[in-house]
Amino acid sequence: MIRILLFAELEETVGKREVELTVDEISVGEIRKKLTDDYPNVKGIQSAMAAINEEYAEDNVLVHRGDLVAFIPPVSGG
Amino acid sequence: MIRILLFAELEETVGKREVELTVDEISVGEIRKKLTDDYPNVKGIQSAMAAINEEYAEDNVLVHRGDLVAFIPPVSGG
Amino acid sequence: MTDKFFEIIERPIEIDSIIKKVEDRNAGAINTFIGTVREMTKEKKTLYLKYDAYIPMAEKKLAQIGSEIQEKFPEAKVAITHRVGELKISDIAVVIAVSTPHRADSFEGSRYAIERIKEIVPIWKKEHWEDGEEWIGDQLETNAYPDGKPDKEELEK
Amino acid sequence: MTDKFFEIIERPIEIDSIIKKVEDRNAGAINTFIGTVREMTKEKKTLYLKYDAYIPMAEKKLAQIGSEIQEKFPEAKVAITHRVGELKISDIAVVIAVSTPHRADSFEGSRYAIERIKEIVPIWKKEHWEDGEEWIGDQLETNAYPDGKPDKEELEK
Repeated sequence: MIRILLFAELEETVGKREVELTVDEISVGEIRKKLTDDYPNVKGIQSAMAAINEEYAEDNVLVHRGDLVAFIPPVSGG
Repeated sequence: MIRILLFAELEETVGKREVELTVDEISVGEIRKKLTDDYPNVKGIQSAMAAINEEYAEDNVLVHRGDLVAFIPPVSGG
Repeated sequence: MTDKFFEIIERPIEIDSIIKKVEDRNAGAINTFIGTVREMTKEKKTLYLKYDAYIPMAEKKLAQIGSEIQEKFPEAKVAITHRVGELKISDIAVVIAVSTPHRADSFEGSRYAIERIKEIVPIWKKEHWEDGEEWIGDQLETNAYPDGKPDKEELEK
Repeated sequence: MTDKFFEIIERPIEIDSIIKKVEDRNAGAINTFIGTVREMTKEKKTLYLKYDAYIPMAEKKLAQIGSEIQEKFPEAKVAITHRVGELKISDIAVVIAVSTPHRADSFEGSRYAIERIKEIVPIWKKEHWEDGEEWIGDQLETNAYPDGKPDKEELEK
């Protein structure tokens, strides 16, 4: 199982902060596509950065069972 | 009477913080010279800025009875 | 407030306690940057804000910013606390404290920290105005990342 | 601590009270510069310092610095307190707080204030080392005034 965290407008438009994928291996880019397919209303997934286990990762990186993925919209702290 | 305030090493080398002049009118430059004459041990009077009534003033400015003059060595606050 | 140098908290930030963390016998300067909730932005009036964060990653990224400052200024001490939750006008959202032996470095480190927070730290602000609300995206005054994403080189730092 | 925005005091400076003076509903940023007593300067070890000031003129010149900042940033609020008397290592000598709507201006205002203090405000520091003592002259890291005097143009600002 792969846990996926969603924040800010991603969380709001998907309707939850966390979703799960039951696959063994998948790329960040494929997760992004899958989220768009599963949640047609999701807003901003394309401009969000991805992180795997709390470190930023590009779309071509592979995610494995047990990893924690997060989609991070443009940040606005400070 | 004109009051003259001395600070930092001026005060230390003259031995007091305040001296008085009993003249009606004198230039800043003349006061500077007079202090050097009266207190041969005074240190740093040449590199001190002068102020009249709490505003910086050049050597050619005239001081009058009742004015408060200060000699201000290079500052080091902060 | 705890002993953690890089922290996301839900309570009001105590400025003094952040400054205390960076005190040092060889510091001659402490620069502190305090980000507060401003009422007016252009013509729009903010009623209140909500900050959210991906807390464990945000604390890691704040710590990374501290390390980046120390790479440049090895004697620097850095502490950063960011608050999340609902904040009203004039509330403090972030406090950065950087101590260094000489003053110029403390200014540079503190400035670097706030710019870097707006690049890489997963914290989001939702503005609530009289006529609506919105998650705010990239706020870099510098516009270093017009697409709202740090570039690859930045991320690998 | 009093309500005065520009002040020379003999007691320890309370940082929070200086920051409070510049709070504003339209400030999004407060930059605070804190000058502390550093133990080591190059190879020399400071035991303690003594600060002296021409107090009424120093407070006037601090206020002038505040006005100069507001000429450039009309929405800025500025407060500066400098301590005099005997200070030990890590004691706070000066606190500058500058609030502005946007962060870049708060950094610039605060930086300007500390440089200007070292140019025009009649405050003097006497260093006490293990092997002696000395009144310190011009300390501008920038060396803008190698002879220790502000030039004429500066004074007329």
